[in-house]
Amino acid sequence: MNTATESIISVLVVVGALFALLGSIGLARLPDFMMRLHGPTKATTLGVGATLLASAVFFSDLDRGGISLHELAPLFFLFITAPVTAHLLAKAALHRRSKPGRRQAAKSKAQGTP
Amino acid sequence: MEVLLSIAIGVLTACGVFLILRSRTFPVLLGLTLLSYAVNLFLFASGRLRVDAPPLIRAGASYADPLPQALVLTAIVIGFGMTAYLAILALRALSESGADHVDTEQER
Amino acid sequence: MLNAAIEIAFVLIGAALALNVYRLLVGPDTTDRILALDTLGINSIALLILYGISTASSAYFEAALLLALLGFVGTVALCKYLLRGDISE
Amino acid sequence: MNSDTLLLAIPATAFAAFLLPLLLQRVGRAVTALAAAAVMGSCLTLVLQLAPAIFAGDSQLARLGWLPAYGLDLSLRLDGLGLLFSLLICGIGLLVVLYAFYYLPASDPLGRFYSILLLFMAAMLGVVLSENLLLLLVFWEITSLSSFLLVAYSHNKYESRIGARMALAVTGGGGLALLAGILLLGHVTGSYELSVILSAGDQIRAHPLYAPILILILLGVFTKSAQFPFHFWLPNAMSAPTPVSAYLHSATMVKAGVFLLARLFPALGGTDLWFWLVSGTGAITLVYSAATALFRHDIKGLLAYSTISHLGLITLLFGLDTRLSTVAGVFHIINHAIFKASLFMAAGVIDHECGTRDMRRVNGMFKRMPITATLAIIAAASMAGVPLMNGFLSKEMFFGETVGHPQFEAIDWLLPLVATIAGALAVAYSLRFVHDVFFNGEPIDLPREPHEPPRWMRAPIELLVLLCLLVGIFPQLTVAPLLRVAAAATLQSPLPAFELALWHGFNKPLMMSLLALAGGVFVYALRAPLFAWQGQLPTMHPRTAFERVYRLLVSAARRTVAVLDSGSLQRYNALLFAFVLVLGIWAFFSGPKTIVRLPDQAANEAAFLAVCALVLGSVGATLLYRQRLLAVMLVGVVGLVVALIFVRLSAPDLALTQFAVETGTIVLMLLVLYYLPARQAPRSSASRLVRDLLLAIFAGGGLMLVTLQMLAAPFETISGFYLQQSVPGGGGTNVVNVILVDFRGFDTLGEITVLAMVALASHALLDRLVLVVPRYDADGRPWSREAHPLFLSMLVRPLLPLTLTVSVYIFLRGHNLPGGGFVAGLITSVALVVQYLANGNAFAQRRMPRNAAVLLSLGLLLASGVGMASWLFDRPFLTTAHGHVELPLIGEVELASAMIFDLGVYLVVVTVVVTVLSGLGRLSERAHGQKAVS
Amino acid sequence: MNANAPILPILIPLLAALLQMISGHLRFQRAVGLLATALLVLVTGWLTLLADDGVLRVYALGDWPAPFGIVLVVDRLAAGMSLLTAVLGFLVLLYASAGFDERGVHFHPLFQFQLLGLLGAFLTGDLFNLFVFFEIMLLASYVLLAHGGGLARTRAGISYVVLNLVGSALFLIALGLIYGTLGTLNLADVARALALPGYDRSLARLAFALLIAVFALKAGLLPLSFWLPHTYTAAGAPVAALFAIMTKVGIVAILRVQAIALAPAMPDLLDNWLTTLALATVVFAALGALAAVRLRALVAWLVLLSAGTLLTTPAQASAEVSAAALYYLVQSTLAGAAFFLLAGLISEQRGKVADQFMAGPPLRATWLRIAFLVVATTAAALPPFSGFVGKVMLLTSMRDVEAGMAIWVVVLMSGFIVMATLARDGCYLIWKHKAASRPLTGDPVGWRRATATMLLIAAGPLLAIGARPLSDYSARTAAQLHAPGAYVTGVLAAGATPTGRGARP
Amino acid sequence: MRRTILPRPGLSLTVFLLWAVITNAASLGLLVLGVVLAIVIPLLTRHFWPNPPRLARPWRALRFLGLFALDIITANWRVARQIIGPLHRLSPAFVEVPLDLRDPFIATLLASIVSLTPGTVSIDVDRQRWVLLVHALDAPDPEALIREIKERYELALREMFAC
Ligand code: NA
Ligand code: NA
Repeated sequence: MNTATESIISVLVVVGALFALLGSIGLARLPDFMMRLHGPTKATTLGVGATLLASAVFFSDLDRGGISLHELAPLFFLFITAPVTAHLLAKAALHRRSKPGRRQAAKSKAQGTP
Repeated sequence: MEVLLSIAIGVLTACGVFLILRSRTFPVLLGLTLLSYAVNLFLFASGRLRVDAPPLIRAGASYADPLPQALVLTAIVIGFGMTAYLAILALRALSESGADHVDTEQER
Repeated sequence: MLNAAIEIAFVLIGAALALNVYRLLVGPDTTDRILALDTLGINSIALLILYGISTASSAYFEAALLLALLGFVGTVALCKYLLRGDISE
Repeated sequence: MNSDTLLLAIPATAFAAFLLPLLLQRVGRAVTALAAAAVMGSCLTLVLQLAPAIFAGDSQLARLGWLPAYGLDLSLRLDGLGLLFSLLICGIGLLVVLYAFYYLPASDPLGRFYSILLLFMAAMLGVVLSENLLLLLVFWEITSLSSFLLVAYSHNKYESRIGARMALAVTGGGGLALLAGILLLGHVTGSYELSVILSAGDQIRAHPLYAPILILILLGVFTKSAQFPFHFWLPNAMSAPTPVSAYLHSATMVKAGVFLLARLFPALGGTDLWFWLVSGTGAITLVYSAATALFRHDIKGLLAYSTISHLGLITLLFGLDTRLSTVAGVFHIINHAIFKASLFMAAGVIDHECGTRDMRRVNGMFKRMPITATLAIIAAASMAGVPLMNGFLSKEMFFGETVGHPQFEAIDWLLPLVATIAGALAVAYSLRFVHDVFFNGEPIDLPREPHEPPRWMRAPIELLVLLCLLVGIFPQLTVAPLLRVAAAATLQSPLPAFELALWHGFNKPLMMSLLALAGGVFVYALRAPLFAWQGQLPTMHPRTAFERVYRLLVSAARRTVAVLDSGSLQRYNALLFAFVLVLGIWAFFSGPKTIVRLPDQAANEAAFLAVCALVLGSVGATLLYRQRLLAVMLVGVVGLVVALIFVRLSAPDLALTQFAVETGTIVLMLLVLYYLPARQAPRSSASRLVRDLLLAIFAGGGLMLVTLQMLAAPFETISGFYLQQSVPGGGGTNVVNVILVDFRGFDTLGEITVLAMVALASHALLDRLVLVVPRYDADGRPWSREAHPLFLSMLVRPLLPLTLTVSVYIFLRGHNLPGGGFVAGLITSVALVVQYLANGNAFAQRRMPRNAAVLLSLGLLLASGVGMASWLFDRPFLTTAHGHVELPLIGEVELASAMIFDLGVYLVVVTVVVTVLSGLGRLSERAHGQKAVS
Repeated sequence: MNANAPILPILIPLLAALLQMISGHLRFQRAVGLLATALLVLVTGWLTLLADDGVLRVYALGDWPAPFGIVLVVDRLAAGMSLLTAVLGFLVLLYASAGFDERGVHFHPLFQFQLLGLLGAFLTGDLFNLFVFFEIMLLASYVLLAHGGGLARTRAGISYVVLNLVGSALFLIALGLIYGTLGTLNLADVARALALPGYDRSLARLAFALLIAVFALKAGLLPLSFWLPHTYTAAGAPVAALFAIMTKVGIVAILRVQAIALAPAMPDLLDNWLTTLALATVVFAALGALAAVRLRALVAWLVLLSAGTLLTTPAQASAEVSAAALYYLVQSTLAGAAFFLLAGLISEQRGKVADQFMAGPPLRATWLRIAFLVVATTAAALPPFSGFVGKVMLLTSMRDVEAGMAIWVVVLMSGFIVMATLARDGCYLIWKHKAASRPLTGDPVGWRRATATMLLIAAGPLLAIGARPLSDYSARTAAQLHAPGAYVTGVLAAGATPTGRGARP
Repeated sequence: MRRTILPRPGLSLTVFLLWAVITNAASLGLLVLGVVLAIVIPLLTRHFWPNPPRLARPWRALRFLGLFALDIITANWRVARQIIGPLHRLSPAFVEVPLDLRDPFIATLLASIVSLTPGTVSIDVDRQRWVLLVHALDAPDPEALIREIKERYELALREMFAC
């Protein structure tokens, strides 16, 4: 493995991990659910993407004569699915912001649920 | 690693056992799931712990014990099937009795 | 250099995972927890890939692929449960 | 026919033909009765054919092997004692058949009655003819059973049923004691054959097990022969039809006990223990029952207690343990059988004619049925021991034996006194029977007008009474030869000198007889004050007591069972855990000690973090299980960490499986959670919590320590073989997969069978299941109105083909790299389940193959079919083949038959997961439909 | 064919089930099921005859020799138990085919799977494979238990399922410990490894204690037996009848593990506790029988009682005792099954009171009374039927063992209670009628159910008359069972044959 | 003919590419198999995707992908700074973007794109009014955001799919 490749991989790995961490910091730090939603769906996805790229480079280099492309597949699937989860989470959050009807609330209280 | 895994198995078992002793079907279902994790890990551990030695034949490699892995795979799948069956049974009991107690007689 | 980078990356990802668990435990709302769980899954992908690089083994790649492919199903199911109760109707 | 065959033919005929009456009962009553008589007659003929040899002093033995390893054989013996009893059984049996034909109502087809009677006779013959004691016990218990059926013959009456149950409980229970005694006896002597046992008397008496053996066997004897305190069943068995009483309760079954006493006398008798137990029981029974008989108002009750008393007399005679007393005992067996059978039949005639047996109402019968009355009076005289009757002779012998018994030197007056009192009481109750029934004024309030019974109904009584007189007057000409052979067989040694004669001179026994006669008349004269006195005594009917004791037992049993088994699964589980813990701790520490050396592989921070997450997740789920959705999520975390642990510990296949199963589990839990009521269980009590916590902590701690110890233990494994053979033998580099589809493919076949069953089960159990659909979530919020969010439903459409592509990839590489049928199947099924989630059941269901069962079958057929294909190559089931094929353009392709097996696995997994999850999902359709209808 | 004989008892029900899954037509399913079980009777009968030469037949699945591959081991015990299973299966299926199978879906394939699980459990020589077959057997039984529906069945089902799932977890822990200590899973190889030095003996003891506990759970040992009466009472008549053999799986497993692995290596592992608890089980079951309020419950308790009685035998570690136990096992299984079937028929004829012990209408089919008498006599171990013979054999064989006295007392006393109980309860069922009541009209018993019930009941008299051949076979079986050396070398040497594909690395 | 064998050409291509990628296109045999899968899998699953939109201008799509990738990276940088920066400066907002396109699948694509670019998350599409509801992490000027989405993404999509 030559230094150039190693550096590329190293940078990708660290940057990827950094972005992943950033996403989680957002998740932990931002004050409101809708805002928290932004961190993971993007930063994390990008972070994972960088890591995957690093892996692609690493294994292409390791396996002389072949290239490692399959890291693109998880990335691809992440990009397809991440918006859906974000969308559903947002919908769910909005739905849960709606107050339960007074009658139902009274009823559920009577049943002993919080 | 050995100590950590043992702790994990112990905690999973304790939690599983405690939940299995609850009075409603749902915690029992949870408890059985946790207990089966513990059991799977234990069965897996019976082949001893090896890091970075997957049993994929390559030149000059060393390998983790493959047999417990095969057994655990069987156990995971059977466990999933059984959990599913219990879940269905719980719904059936709910449909017939209108309740989700595991007991005919209630203990407190 | 690569080894050092991987070590650093492990620490960063580990911190990320810990933050996820923190959010999972404190909530406050169920949606926060689901989000944390989802993120936990995605970060685990990075963890798996890193582990693959560190051991120079591609044996763990499929695990990452699977997480990317199926991880969202749990999230979807949980969200649908919150929205409709009935996740398959 | 030689004599062996003849002997075997006696019980064989009876057993073979006992159902004949039942089969013939459609033809008619007479034919049925004739059939019964014919069977009895044949048996009697067979006995008579063998009789000459017995009278000549021989005894016949015959044997058929049955279970020789356990000493149980069909070996029979006919000697004097057996002959005597066989003649009684068959002879009186024939009379009873005739009598019952008239006694039982014309509406009774008789088949059932005669069949059970024949069964009883067969068993009784078996008892008296057995050479093998175990065989004797077999017949013994059959007599108990058939007597149960006979006593309960009128089974719509409570008295019949309870009487039968009491009889069975006492005699059957005694039979169990007898069984134990016989088994021990066989243990001591090494055989159950009488010929061995009877000659091993000294060995038996010297054995430490002698006392238990004797007590157990006597329990059998006393219960069967209704000895005090086990006597109470017999009066209650009087609810039986009178022919039954005449047969069983006078002549045969109750005699089985004293028969056995006679049989085993040489082996067990001759000790102090024998003397005190047997004669003591006999004496008490003799007096107590005679006294009780006097106070019975029911004719059959009086006769029953009289029977008990006479059985006590016989028991006492055997217990006195002199050789002549034994002869007297045998003699009294004969006499009692004859007079008591006739008395029962007479009682039956009275009952039959009057519709009641209550002596307070039945009076003056002499006028109405003089012949019957005369017969009954003669028989009663015999019972009372009046000279010229047979009863007198044996009683005289009995009195003679009580005088000067060697065991009673100091108090030599006691035994004669007891005997005389008993004799007086016998006279008194006999007198009561005669006077109260046949004289004593006019009958009171009878249901019908009595007169003489049909001619042939009286015939058996006439014959028996004639016998009473013949034996009583001409003993030497009639009974002596039979008595001699029978007594000789009992004693197993030369007979003592004795003379059967009416007149022995004016001696002590005669004095006692006269005293008894006078005393009896005196007691009877005092009957009025005596009855008045007895009427004041607190009474507890044995039947009531029996029922009460039984009820008490049942309620005690119910309470015990309820205490032990509260019906609580929680308790069962707790017991299971506790049991395993205790057993495990005992097993572990009771063995040789081993020193634990902690394993030394270092852990890294990541592993530490992972385990922390796992602990947090599982403990969190446990503590917060009431917040069910959160608990599901935490369990999800645990599953994720477990998968990561698998990755870290070199098990990529397990990680894949775990990830996929994890998703399925979450979906499953949520599907269930939707319907489960939101209302929570009340908090457990503190003690329950402590119990559960202790169990949990011990279980967890225990398994943790065991894991540590196991990881530190020395280890040698067979796994080297798999690693070595995986490529050359299994044709794959992924050893785990090769194990799954090849080395241990049979496990996998079983596993997918389990899965297929889960699918069938879900179909079977969810069939027609109706559940209430909650209209609000746990917070009381109505559900969102959008059933299928747009983005989701759009995005999963391209996702399905792409996921399928991935699963094909995972499937194909499985043999060499992580993957395979299981994982591929799980991926495909999750992709399909997502279609249900995103686009709805209706959308997805329309696009899925219809018949899941066929698909499952196909998958299993693929897997097992490829297994059977190996038969074609003369290899065992599931032998795989693999090789390389050269294809144009593509190059070398590796093919393994295991792939077909794996394809079967794939098909089953997909079908099962989709069937189960979609089946659960579709429950709501029905629920909503239900709502729409109502 | 001869060479493949050992696998046939497993493949026949498997293929039958697969055929039945392809077509849901009831008549087709019945025909396939009956044909398959009839064939199974023939095959297992043949196998039993073959096995009587005393040669161990080791069938290496996938041609991989033991201990590496899974092997089926056919000895007299395995073959005999298979035959018993097949006979029971055939008769019960005949009964169920008269309409019981219509009360839910998939009865027939699940029935075949149940047989498959039972047969596999008897035939396999590999402990993990035993686990798999246990799971097959249990899952099939879970569903068959629920067949016909009703809250009682579901309730009993939950207890049964949860307990058995915990049991399965224990089974896996035991297997993990065995593998983690001895490095192998084949029973013969386990026994071989136990004889060598150098393994952790405490762990091995623990492993086998857990294994025995799992088997004891299936066998119904107190205090793990509470599920049994509820489950068997709730199950439909033919299902309960088939279940009569389920407890026996646990007992046979204990007998086998004891004889092959424990007797040579840790002979004290079952001492004291197993026999004590077995006797407690017998007492408990006798009390339960006394307390029962309906015939099916009573029979369930009797099944537990026979299981408890059988559980007194393994700890004796004696061929003589095992011989008696095996005869007792066969006869009690058939008697229990017969009783359940009969209970179903009687219950059906008594309208609303069903099989409760209270006055009801007279039975329409009068032969049921005689049938009841015969089967009750057999079950109460009264002469002259097989129950008595079995009891005599057991008591005889126990004369010299340490706990013999206690066993005698308990067995005889419980026999007394059972007799008294059956007498009373039989009176209620058969004889006690409400005034002037007449038989109810309804479905006739039908030839299928009558044949099945009568044949099973006839086993009582027949096994008594033909006690000798069966008891001799049992004795030979026990002798073979208690010769662990021959078993171990027989199984492991099979790998040394030319077809074997490898040796220990 | 094309209809029956290749009902979804775009999908077939995607399948083939995915296959080539995950197998690392390691051998000719695998690629041949990929072709087979590209035909078979869309055929098998065609009922699960009833009315797919047709990609009219593939080259436009390629160019758009490049642009999109760049957007992701730059925007990520911005969001990263926002996340670690002081939170009070952020002005989160719900923004309603009126849509011109009417195809539900393409609307979903647009929503996904919006979600993937950092700073915005698509929450829902109101299919009565055809309005896309977007949440922005920091949107001091909602109008600018609406304009950006419509011009940069919606327009491109409408061109690609010719709708
Ligand atoms: Na009178
Ligand atoms: Na649904």
